[in-house]
Amino acid sequence: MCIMVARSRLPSKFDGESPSVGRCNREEPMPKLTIDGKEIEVAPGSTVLQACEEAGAEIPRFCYHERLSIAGNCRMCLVEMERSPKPIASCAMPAGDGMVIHTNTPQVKKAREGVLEFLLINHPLDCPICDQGGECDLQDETMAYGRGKNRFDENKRAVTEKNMGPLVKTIMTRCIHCTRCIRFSEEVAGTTELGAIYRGENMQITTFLEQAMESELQGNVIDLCPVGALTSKPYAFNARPWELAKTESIDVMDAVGSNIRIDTRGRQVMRILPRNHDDVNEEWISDKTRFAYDGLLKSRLDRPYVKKDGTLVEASWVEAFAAINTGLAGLDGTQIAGLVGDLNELEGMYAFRELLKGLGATRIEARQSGAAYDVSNRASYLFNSGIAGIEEADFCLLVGTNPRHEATIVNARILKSTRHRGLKVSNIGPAHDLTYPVEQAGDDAAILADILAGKHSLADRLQAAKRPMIIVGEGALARQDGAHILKAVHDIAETFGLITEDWNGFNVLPTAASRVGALDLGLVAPGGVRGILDDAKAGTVKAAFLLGVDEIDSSALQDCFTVYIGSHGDHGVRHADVVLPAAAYTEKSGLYINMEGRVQMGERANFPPGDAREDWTIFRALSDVLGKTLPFDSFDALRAALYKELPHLMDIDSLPKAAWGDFGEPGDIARGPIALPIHDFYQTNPIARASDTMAECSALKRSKGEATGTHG
Amino acid sequence: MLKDQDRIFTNIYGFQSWGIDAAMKRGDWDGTKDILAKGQDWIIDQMKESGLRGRGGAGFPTGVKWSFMPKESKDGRPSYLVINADESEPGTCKDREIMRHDPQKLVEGALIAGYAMRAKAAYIYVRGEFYLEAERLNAAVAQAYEKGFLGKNACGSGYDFDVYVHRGAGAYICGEETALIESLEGKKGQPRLKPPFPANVGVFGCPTTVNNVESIAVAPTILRRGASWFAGLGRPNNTGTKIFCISGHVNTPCNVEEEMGIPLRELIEKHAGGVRGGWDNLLAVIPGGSSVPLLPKSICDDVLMDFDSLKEVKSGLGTAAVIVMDKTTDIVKAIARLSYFYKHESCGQCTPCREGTGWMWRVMERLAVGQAEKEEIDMLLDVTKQVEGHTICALGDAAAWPIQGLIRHFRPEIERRIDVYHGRQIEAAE
Amino acid sequence: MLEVTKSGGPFRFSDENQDEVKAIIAKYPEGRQRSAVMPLLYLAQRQNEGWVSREAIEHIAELLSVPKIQVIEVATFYTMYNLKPIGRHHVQLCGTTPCWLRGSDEVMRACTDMGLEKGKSTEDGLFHLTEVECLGACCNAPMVQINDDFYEDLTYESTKAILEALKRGETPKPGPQKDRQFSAPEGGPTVLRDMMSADAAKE
Amino acid sequence: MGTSLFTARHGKRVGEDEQGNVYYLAKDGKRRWVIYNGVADASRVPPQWHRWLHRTTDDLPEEQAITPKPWEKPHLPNLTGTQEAYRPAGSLHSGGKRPAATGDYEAWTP
Repeated sequence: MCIMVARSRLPSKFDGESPSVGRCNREEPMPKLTIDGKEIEVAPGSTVLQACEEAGAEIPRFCYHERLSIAGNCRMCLVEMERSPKPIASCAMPAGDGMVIHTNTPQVKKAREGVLEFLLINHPLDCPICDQGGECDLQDETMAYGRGKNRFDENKRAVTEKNMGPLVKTIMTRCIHCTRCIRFSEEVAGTTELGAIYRGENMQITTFLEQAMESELQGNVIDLCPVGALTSKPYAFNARPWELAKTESIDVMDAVGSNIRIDTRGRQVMRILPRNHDDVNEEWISDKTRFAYDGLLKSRLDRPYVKKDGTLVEASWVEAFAAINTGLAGLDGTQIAGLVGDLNELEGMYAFRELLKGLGATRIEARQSGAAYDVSNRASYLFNSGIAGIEEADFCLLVGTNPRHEATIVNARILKSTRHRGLKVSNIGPAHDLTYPVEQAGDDAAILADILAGKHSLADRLQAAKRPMIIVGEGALARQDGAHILKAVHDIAETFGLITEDWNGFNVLPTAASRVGALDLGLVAPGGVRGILDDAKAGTVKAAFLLGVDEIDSSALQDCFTVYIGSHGDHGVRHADVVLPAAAYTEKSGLYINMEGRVQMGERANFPPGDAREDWTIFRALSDVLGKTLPFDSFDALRAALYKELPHLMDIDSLPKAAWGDFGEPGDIARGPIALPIHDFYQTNPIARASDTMAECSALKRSKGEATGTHG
Repeated sequence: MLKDQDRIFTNIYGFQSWGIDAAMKRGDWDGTKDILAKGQDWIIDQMKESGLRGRGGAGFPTGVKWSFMPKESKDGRPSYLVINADESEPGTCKDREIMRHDPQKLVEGALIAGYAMRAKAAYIYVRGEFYLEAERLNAAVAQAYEKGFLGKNACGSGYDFDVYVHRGAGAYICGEETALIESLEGKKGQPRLKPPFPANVGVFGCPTTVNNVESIAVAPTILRRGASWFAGLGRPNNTGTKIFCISGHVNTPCNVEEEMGIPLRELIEKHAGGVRGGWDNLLAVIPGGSSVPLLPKSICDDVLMDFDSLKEVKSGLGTAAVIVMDKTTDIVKAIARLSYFYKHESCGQCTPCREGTGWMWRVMERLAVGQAEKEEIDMLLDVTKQVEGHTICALGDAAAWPIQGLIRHFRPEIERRIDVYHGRQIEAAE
Repeated sequence: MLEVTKSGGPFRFSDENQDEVKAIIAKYPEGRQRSAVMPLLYLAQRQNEGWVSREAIEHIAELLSVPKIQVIEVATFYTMYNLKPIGRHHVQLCGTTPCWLRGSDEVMRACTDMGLEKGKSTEDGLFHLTEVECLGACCNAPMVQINDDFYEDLTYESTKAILEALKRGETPKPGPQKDRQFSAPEGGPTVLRDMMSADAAKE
Repeated sequence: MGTSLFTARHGKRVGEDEQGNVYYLAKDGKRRWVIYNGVADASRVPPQWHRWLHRTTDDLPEEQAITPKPWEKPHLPNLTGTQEAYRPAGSLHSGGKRPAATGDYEAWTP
C-alpha cells in the first residue's frame, strides 16, 4: 500500500533543519532486523514500526501517521529492543542493522496497557453519543489493550469545545493530544492554524483565539483524528458507520479526480470520504469534495419541465420529448449547437455527442471556461508531469493559476515538495497566499514573451533548474490571446529543457472534472463557447442543448430553443425551453479522465431523485423519439462503442504519456494582467452552489476578506 | 574536608566583587590563551582524564560528551554550545550563585568548551525568573568582550567565539536538553525524540552540546590545575568537587562546595549546622533534588554523597541538592507537593507523563490525608511504574521516583494514615 | 476558553525598545529569528505594565513571520507571560517542598492577611499574588519574588513588613531578610573565611 | 353513594385542590381519601396532595415546606387515551407532516 512510498520519504519533525534526516540514500545498505525472531531487511531510513509492519507484527499507534512527521508522543507503539533498558517508541526509532525487536512479550503488552489506561482515564465514556463510534482507533485499541476495569477514582477532565468554523466540530474532552491535526495543518495544509495551548494535562488543541480555520483541506483533520474530538459538523449525529453503504467513486469538484468513498444510507449520500491514491490525492480531499454533498439534496431537477406561455411547467418525459421534437422541427444541423458542462462523465458526453451528431449538429463545445485548448495534441491539455511528478521537480512556474482554489490537492502536493524536496515556486499572475513561499514575478501575461526572448530573470531560473515545470491555468488560456499564450508556453517548454526523455514539465491545470474527457472526445468547435453564444444572439444558432452547463451567461440563449439536461436548477435552466432531469455524479457510474490524463472509474452510490434519469438513457430515449436511434441499448454496449473510439479508456488508472508536438497559435501576447477563473472556491458548480455548507464557508470567507482587507 | 585552596568557586558567597577585574585577581582568565593553544584534543583528553561527570543531574562524563561533537563540518553546519542555566530542580540553587557571584568562570568555561567542540557560539539559557542573574551575566559577557576575551580572535587565540544570553520564561521542562533547544528556537519547551541526538541535530538543526553551568564553570580551573588534581579529589569515577545545596530542616541552610563522596552526615553537620533538633530528629533526606527517591535516616547515617554510592541505595546524586526533613515533617504531604510540581511542569506532549502526573498527584493528595484504600498504594506504585521509562524525556521518571521512594521507605506511615482516616470515619458514623 | 485581553490600540515597541528588538533578533543566526519570540514577548510585557496584549502577540507574530497560533502556544506554555492586566507588584510565592518545609505557608498567611488572594490582583491594583513552583533559591527558603527581586529567608513578620513597605511606596531591600550573606550559612561561612575581607583575592 | 354517606359520617374535610377535588381525613385519623370533582381518575391528584394522601407526610400541602421551582409546570392528569394525549412529531393523529428522513430532497421549482 502506501507504506512503501511513505518509507523512502519519511519526513521528520526536524526536516528542513537537518539535511541528513529524512532522505533516502540509495547507497546505504539495507538494515537487517530481527523482529519476533523473524529476520527482515528493510529500506534504509525506515523506522522500527515500519519494519515491524513489514514483518507482519501489528503495532498499535495513535500519533503516528504515514504522511505526517513523527511526533512520538502517544507512546502506544512501544516495543522491546534488546540491549535497551527501556521500551522504545517504534515509530520514532530508525531501524538499525542488527536490532532485535520483540513486539509480543508480556512487558510490551504491559507497557501498552499502561499507556492506553492513561489515555482512557481522562477520555469520556460517551461512545454511545460519539460520532466516531464504530470507527474509532481508541475503541479498537481498547479491545486489544484495555484493562477492562477502571482504577481511576478521581474526577475526569473536561475541556471546553473550540470553535473551528462551520466544518469541523470539536468535542475537545475526547482529545488524546496526538497532535496529528496540528501537524497536518502545518505540513499538509500549510496554513498552520492549529496549535496546542497551555501545557501538561491542561494542553488544549485550538486555533488562534478560536477563529475559524481557513484551509481548504481542513476536513481532513476529521479523518486524521483517531478519536471523536474532531468530527464533521454537517454529518454530526446523522449516521453510524455500520449502517452506511460504501461505494468507491471519483470526485468531480475539480479536475484532480480525487478518489473518494461515498457513504450512503438508503437513497441519501450521508458523507464523502477520501480513498488513498498515492499518485493522485494521497489520502486528502478538499473541503468542497468532502462537504458539498448536501447540495445533492437541494434544487434538484426531479421531473421534466416544458415551457408553456413563457413559463416552465411540469411535464412527463413523453411530453418533454415531444416538445423537443417540435422545437427542432425544420432546423438543420448547422443551426443546432451543443454545450457540455464541467461535471460530466465520459459515457454521458459520448451519448450526447452521438445524439447531436445524429441530428447533424457540427458545433459541440465543452470548453465552458473559454480556455483555448488545442485538441490536435493531447499533451497540450494535460498535466503532463503528473501530480506525483511535482515531487520530482525543482522549479515550478505558475502561469495564471491559483492552484489552491483550482486544484487544492495539487497545491498540497506543491507544498509538500517545497517542504521536503526544496521545490522553488514562481508565479506570473495575481498574487495569492498559496501556503508556501512564492516568488511573485508580476501579473502581466507578456512576461512570457520576455522569458522566451531570454530577457527575464525567470529564463535563467528555468535554465538553471534540473527539472523545471510550468503550470498554465485556465485564467491564462481563457484570455483573448489564450492560444498565443499556449504557444508561448509551448515554446518556453521546448527552449528551456522542460521536455526531455523522461520528463515533461509542460502542465495545464484544467478546472473541471469533465474537461480532459471532453477534449479527448473532441468536443470543440471553432469560436468556442463564445462563438456559439454570439451566434445564438445573432439568430444563426436556433437550438442549443446544454448538458449540465451552468457557468455561462445563458441570457444569450433567450431567443434560441434551449434544452437543458442536468441535475440542478441553476444558471443553465434560466432560459431553457425544455428541462430534462438527470443524475448527479453520485447517482451514475462513469469514466472520468483527470487532469493528468488518468482514466478512473466512478461507481453509482445512490439513485437519482424522482423522475430523473442517468444521462445516457435520456439521450438514448430521446434519439428514439427524434428518429435517430443511437446504436446502443445498454450501458455495456455504450461503453463498448466508447472503447472502440478511444481505446486508451480501457487502461484504467494508468498515467499515460502524451506524445509531444506542436500546438497553440503563434501570435502576440497583449500586455495586461491575467484574471483567475475562480473567484469563490466554495461556489464553483451547481452542486456546491446548492450546498448550505458551502454557502456558509463562502460567506465566512467573504466576511473575513472584508474584515482584513486581504483576499485569498 | 576540602581544603580552601582546592575550592574552585572562591566567590560563591559574593563577598568579593563579581566584576571581571576582581575575577581576574581570583585567577580567572589566567593563561586561557595557552590552554586554547594546546588544542581541542588536549582539552577533551584532559576533561576525560579529570573524570568530571555532568553536574546537571544525569552525571554523564563531560569530556566524553564533548568528544561526540563533529571534528569538522561536512555540510557547512556550524556547531553550538548551549549552557543550561535553567536551574529549576526543587532544592537546587547552585548555578544562580555561580552566575551572580562568579560569572567569569562560566564565561571562560564557555569559551574553552566551545573551542574544544569547535562551536561557533554559546547560548546560555537562563531561567526566566533569574532576571537579575541574567542581567549580571549579560554584564559579565560584555566585560569579557571588552577585554577581548570573546568575539573575533577570542583571547588572542585566533578563534572567533560569541556568547549570548537567552532567557527562558518559566518552564521546568526546559532544563531537559532537547526541550531547552526547542525553547531556544522560540517554540514550546517540549522535548524532542532521540535519536537524532543533539550532537547530531541540535539547536537550529546544527550539532549542539548542552552542558550544565557548573560543568562548564569548573572546566577552566581543571585545565589550569591539571586533570590529575581534579581526579585526585573524591573517589574513582566520582571525582572532583561539587557544590552542594543544603536546604530544608537544617539549622543553617547553605550552598557549599565540597569534595565528592563526602558523607551526608558530615556535610549536614559541618556546613549546615546539623539537622534541626539533632541528628536523631532526622526523618529523611532527598539527596539530589526533588527527582530522586528519598532516603530514610537509617541510610542517611553513613551514605556517601556521590553518584555511585547513592545509586547503590536506589537514589541518585542528581544536582546534589540535599533536602533535609526532620521528624516534624508531614512526609506524605512533602512528596505530594512534589507530585504537584511535576503535574504543573509536565509539558503535556506524551501520554504517560501528561495523564500520569495528574493522576499520581491526585492520589498522593488523598494519601496525604489517608482518604484512600490500602490497595491504592499498590495501584499508585503500579501507576508510577507505568509512567517510568515510557516517556519521551526523563520528567516522567522524575515524577515517578519520589513516590516510589516514599512507598519503599514509608509505606507503614501511609497505611497508618489510612487507618486513622477510616477510624475517624467510623467514629463519625457512630 | 483562552482569553487574551485586548489593549484596545495597536501595539508597537516603544522607541527606546526598538534597538533592543534589533539586538535581540541579531543574537540568532540568519533565518532563525523565530528564536526571538520569547525575548520579544517578555520585552512587550515589560513595556506594557507586566502583561502581554493580544495586539502585542499579533505584532510579534508578524514581526518574526511566525504563525500567530505558534506565538500564542509559546505565550500560554510558559508561566511568566501574563495575558491579562495584573497588579503593579507581582508577588510570586514559591510553594514547592523546600520552601514549604521552611514555612512557605506562613508567608502565604502573611500575604492573605495583607489582603492578597492567590491568582488575583488586589482591588487597588497594587499586588498580584501567584503561587509558583521552585524559584531556585532553596537555600534561602522560604522566599517570594516580587517583580524582579527575590526576597529570601522570610517569616510571617518580614513578609508583612515587605508588603507594607511596598504599599507605602518604598523599595525594601531584596535578598535575605535575615542577617546572612546570600547563600552562606547564617552566622558566617564555614569555609573560605579569608575571602570575607574585601581585599583578599587569591585562588 | 355509599362513599358520600361514609364521608358524611366519619370524614373530616381537610382541603381542596385547584381542580376542586376534596380531601378527607377520617375522624379517628386512620383513613385518608379524596372525592373527585368530576371523573374519578387517580392521576388527577396533584403531587402535594398525593404525598399527603399516601401518608408520605402528615402535613397538608400548604404546610409542606416545598417551594415550587420556577421550571415546574402545573400538574396535569394522565392524558393517555384522551384527545390531548401526547403525539410524537409526524404522528398522523396530530395532523403533522412526517419528519425528515434520508432520501428527502428539495426539488427545484421554476
